[in-house]
Amino acid sequence: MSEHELTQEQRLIRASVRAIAEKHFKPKAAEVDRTRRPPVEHIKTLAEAGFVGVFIPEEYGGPGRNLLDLVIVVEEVARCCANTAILVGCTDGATPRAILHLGSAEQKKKYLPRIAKGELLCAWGMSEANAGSDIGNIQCKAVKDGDHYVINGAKLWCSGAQVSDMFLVLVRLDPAPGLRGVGAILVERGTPGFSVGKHLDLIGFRGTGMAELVFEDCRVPAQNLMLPAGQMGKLLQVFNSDRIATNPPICLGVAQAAFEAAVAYSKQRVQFRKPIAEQQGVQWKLADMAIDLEAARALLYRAAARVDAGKGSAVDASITKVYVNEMSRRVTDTAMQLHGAFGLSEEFPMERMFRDVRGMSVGYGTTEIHRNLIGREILDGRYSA
Amino acid sequence: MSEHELTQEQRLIRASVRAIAEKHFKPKAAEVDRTRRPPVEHIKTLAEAGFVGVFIPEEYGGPGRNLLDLVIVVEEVARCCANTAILVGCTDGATPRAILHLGSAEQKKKYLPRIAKGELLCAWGMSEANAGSDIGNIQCKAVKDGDHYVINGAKLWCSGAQVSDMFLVLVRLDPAPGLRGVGAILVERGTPGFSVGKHLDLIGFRGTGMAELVFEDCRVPAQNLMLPAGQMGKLLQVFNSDRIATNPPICLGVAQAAFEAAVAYSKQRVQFRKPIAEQQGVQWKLADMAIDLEAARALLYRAAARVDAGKGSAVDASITKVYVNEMSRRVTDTAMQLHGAFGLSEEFPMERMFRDVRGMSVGYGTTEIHRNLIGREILDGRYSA
Amino acid sequence: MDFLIPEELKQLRESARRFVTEELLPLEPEYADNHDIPDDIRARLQARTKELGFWAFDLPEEYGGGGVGVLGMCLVFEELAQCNVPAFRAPSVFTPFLGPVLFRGNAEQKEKYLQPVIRGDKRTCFALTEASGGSDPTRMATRAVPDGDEWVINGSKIFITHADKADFVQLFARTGGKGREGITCFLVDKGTPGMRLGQNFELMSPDRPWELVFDNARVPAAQIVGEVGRGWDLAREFLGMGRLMHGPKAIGRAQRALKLAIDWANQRNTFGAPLASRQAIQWMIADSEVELHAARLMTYHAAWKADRGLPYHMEAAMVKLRCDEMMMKVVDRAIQIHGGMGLSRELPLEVMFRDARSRLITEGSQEMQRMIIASELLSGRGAIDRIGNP
Amino acid sequence: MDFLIPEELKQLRESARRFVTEELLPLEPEYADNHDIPDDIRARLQARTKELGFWAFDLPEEYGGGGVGVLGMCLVFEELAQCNVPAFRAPSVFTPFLGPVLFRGNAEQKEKYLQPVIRGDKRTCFALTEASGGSDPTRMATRAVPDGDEWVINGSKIFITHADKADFVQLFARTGGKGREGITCFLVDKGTPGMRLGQNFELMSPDRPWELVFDNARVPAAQIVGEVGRGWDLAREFLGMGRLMHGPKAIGRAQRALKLAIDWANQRNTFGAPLASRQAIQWMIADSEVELHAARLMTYHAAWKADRGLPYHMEAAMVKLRCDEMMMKVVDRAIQIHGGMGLSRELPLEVMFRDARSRLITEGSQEMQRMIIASELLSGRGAIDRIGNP
Repeated sequence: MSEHELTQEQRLIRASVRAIAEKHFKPKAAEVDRTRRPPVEHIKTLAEAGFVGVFIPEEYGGPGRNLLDLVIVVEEVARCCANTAILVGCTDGATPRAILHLGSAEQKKKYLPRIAKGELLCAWGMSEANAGSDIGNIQCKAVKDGDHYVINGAKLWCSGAQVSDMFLVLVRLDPAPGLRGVGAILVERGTPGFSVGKHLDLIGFRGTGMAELVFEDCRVPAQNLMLPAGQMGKLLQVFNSDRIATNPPICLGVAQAAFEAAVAYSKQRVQFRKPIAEQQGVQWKLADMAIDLEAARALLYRAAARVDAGKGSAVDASITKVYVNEMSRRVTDTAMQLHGAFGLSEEFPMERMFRDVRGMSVGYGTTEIHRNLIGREILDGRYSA
Repeated sequence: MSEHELTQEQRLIRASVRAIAEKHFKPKAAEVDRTRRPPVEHIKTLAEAGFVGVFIPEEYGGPGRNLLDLVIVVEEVARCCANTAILVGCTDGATPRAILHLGSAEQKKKYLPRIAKGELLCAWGMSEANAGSDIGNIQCKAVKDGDHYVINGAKLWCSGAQVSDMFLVLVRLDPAPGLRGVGAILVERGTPGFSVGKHLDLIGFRGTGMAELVFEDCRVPAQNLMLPAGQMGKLLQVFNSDRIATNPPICLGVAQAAFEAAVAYSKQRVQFRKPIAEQQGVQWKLADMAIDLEAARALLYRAAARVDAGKGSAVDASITKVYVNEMSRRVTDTAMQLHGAFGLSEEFPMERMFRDVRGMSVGYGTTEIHRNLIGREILDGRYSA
Repeated sequence: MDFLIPEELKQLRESARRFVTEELLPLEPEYADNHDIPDDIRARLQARTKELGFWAFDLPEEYGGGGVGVLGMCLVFEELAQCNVPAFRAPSVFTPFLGPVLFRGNAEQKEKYLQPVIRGDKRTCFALTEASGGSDPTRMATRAVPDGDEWVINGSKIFITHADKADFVQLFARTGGKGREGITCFLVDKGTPGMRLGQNFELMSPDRPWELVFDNARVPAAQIVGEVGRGWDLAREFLGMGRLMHGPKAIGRAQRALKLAIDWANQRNTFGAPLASRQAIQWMIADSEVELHAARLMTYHAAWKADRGLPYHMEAAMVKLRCDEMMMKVVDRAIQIHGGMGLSRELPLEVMFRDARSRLITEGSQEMQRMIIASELLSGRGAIDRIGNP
Repeated sequence: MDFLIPEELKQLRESARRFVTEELLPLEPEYADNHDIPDDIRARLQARTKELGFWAFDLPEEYGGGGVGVLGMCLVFEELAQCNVPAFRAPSVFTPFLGPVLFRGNAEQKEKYLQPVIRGDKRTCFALTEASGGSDPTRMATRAVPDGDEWVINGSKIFITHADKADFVQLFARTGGKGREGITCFLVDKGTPGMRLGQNFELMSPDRPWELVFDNARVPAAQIVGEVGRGWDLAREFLGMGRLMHGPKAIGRAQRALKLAIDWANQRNTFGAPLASRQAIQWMIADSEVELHAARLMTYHAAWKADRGLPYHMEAAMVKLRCDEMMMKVVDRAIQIHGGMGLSRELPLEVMFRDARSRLITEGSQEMQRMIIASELLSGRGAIDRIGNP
């Protein structure tokens, strides 16, 4: 568990969250996936124990923990239920972080304490049909009209949409082409002209209330504007540290669970008169999983610790995301394979784990986009291994 | 360079060793490989600057540095010349460590100060034709005769043999079968009946004076016995920490050099009217190399820091060795590929780097043997990722 | 040596392609994620294939089939597999795909079981796998004990596709010693007292196989296929042909995925340029094509051996191993090229991905195939230089 | 479709195998790591192959060759490649392997250049690659300028195998505009003033190719092969056949490596049991066999197309890409199975490994092959469904 490098308090966080997740989340993980019902009550459970809004400073009612603490929380939640872990993004992901770092004093006072209590869930509206990582191509438009903005357009792949109370929406504020015309605005649920569309059923994370957002002449007060056009760099910075906070620890937690299951299963499963764990090929697969997990955890914890030390960087986040994503694909794949046909069965968690991490390599920027970014940083001399 | 996590002193070590290696070792690296001449003078150069016998405590004339310091030294030496880095094993590898941890007071006083000055090089005689990692199968025999032992047999793949002054030889002391009958004894160069055989020309590390050791009725004083039969566990412990000290940092250093060369080359090489660095496929290859290097370095430094904190383990050493070995194979391979036909040419260092790391996955225990070990630890419940 | 596909098989393939386009693809949006199509739709499709002369195209002519052989079957299955409907394991609309066992029965059994299946009047299922045994015959625990003119069967079988719709079961049970030689094949009619459906398994792929439970089920001795104790040979024959057919199915799916990826790469613009202009995307497409090409050659080679009556045990293992891995990789790359859209259940890629992943395990895992191949080679039975040297 | 190798080709292969065993393998300990064999030994071996009727077995009968075609050539090269002597790139002892260019010359050129090469009296080399250009024809900088009845050539070529031993050079130079259409092929005799050997490259593999420098070298217009400005077509033809021949060479080497691995796994005991009993070792062997099998099928398919006069541009790229990668993996696994012994220069594996690695780059890197394949597919020129549909 790489416990040596963690503080006493971090080990305590891990133990507490693990106990909660084992007791409350794990037993419902399969049902959440099958019924597509976001387990929003799990956020309440975490909130009661003090594990939501983990990053929120004490002045706004949060515990003000650092990023590595949060990584541990998310990892442990995901170890038992990946859908719950994604919902943690509604209290500890990009939108709440953006409010803390970029919001007005009023916005912070109004929203952060409620987020820290788990009473206000926030989602992030970015992707469009023709704008995934290519944010400069965003078409959803907000036009100033007196003391309001009028929003028209739609957003895809919005995690937590069906249960969130507030949305940070990336919009084109200015006809300037590309990134320079894009800004961000907060939209509350219930605002006339704003609706959460149908559930988007993907290969994985089916219990996250993922949906489309639709804006039809939606009028939002001008003070909801969080980021005027031309300052997307600031938001991307928030987003970069968020890349470490949620996506990789979810993958790590799921992979850890898959590994544990594979070890247990291969000791128990008998083929050709002995447990398959006695076969060298199986042992090597277990060894490869362990190596992969160790490397991923070493990278992720280091990256989080760097952010906490004020040394975070976009390229570090990208490197971590790509490695941990692909590690989790390999590990869940091997774990499923070791389970044989039972690995495919919905009675076992293996196939769900495999599906859940598959999408994580696409979401939060595809691994390919991150490779582009890493490549550019190397070539521009801003990064050298 | 992962500098954030290093102390000020460690950064200084890196900078100093890098300056020495760039100036003295790099210009001769190709010649050393081609002529098969062990660059023993490089050890003198390192000794003068205080970078040999790095682990030796001050009471024996060394600087008493920790393992992570040594890892940095070896990495930087290997970045310029892998053969020199392997020779560093003669002053900082398994044999000198064994003397410190298992030697008699007299042996320590006699040898360690000379090792710290770079005056005494030590080699490790373990492998035999039918006993690689299967130490229990060792045939080379030492029989007590009065106050001497009489040794007969041969050892293969002994790195540094042609330049070393002393040899720690694993011998069968007892007819007891398997590991229980094996012990270790020190043999000085020049002892009658002991000869260093012909140079063993391998695919890589051709400048390490690798040779066979031959013992024909070789008489060694009884006080040279370092480890009686039945205590191999102690020696293996020394060997495990050595697994981190030399083999992985050599691979890391070579891979780092290959990566740097690949970046430089792809910015300069023009194909189809633009530098190949402008091609997405090339950028992804560079990104993959960076990701791989980062994960390897995170693992290796963490493993060394754990040993320094008294938390080292055999499984940690194995995980680190396998990952870093295979990382270095991938990275040197990609770097060579990016160089096109020039990558194959002996005028460029790429093909030498590729050959050198190939052998590191076999030496110091094949990656397969280490996978066996990791698998066993997992299944016996002694380790869980 | 000749790689030309005979003209009549090419025409057959062309017709199959048209049928898939006209009749099956329109059903995909509704039934892609189902383990079967509704009975009325299957009846309609079967009527249509009979009308077109397709039905039972692969079976020997003496049984009223088209007699196109294994290569012909591969070509048609490639086309069928391009569509996610019907599911891989669903009783096909082109042929009952009943495997070799029923052809080994006696005249009476053929009359009662084989012929109705060929006509499409009866359905069957194949019950071999057990919870503790997987592909390991030595661990088969379902037992049949003789009692007068009958055999009494106890035990259970798992992962039996379409056990719920089968009019009779091809059941393998232990009748003797521990090894392969103690296994016998029975035909057990639906409704036999003591045989019942157990658990229904929900799998990652659209398959929904069943458990079959035998609790003192009594079966007349006349229901034994072949000889007592020789059942494993029949099972092995069935498994071999099943493995070979993993080839065309994987090829068909992969071919469609690659086509989708190429079209998308040509049409999708990001950062002002089509994906197709990006080198790394080009490489993904090139690697997919090369793997697809090699998989197709391996499959045709194995089919050719089967058609000539040559042993194809090892080739079938190689086909299953490599073609399924190829499909996994090609579909995965297609998803990656599509980005978020690739994950969506609106496109056919997502269900193809789950199918692909499942097939690395079903009908003998990849590891089992490696074991078969290695054992042939290490024992010297399987020579290395094999092509053209049957 | 028929995968049988014709009887006469099988006999040819058998004879080649015998020749390799009796004549070449004994030379391996001494010459495996050399880029060539000494002239006297080659003369002796050539005399022997002529005596046995092998010499020029692959060339058309009208030129005095054996006319076995590309498939026959593949079968023989597979056998030859099992031995590390002579080196891959050395003028062969079985045939001059001269490539298609000289067959495109006029009668006079054939008389003066082609025939002596076929007889084994002259040697030639192929000079295309440049330092800045690699496989990119648009960057070719060596330039030929007409001056009366002569052309004046300036520039330099690198990585030219056996330029030192060649009696004449097949040289490609720019005579016109920037693109492919500005390139012309010349035959330049050894000793032409202004042409000289430059640097000798030491490579990882035993190859030792040369730089060829042209400093106002003057060549009569009669030395042009084909038309001015059409040289790239000739180069492309040469490259295509060269890529295809990567197939049998990789297969031969890999087959020997796999055989060594199997023998070693059966014989080597560690921890009280043979390596062959370890599951992970078995898997390495199984994967090697499957990859070897697929590579062989791809090669034979491409050879068959070439023999029928069908375009095989894309197939050749696929063969080079996949067969070379297969060889790399199979040899690498063989080394790993051998442990320390595998690294030793006493076994043939170490030089095979260096050869294998080199071939991922030489004669068009893997990336170049991917580019060719992807461009065929993305442009719609290369259909996906290609086998049996020439």
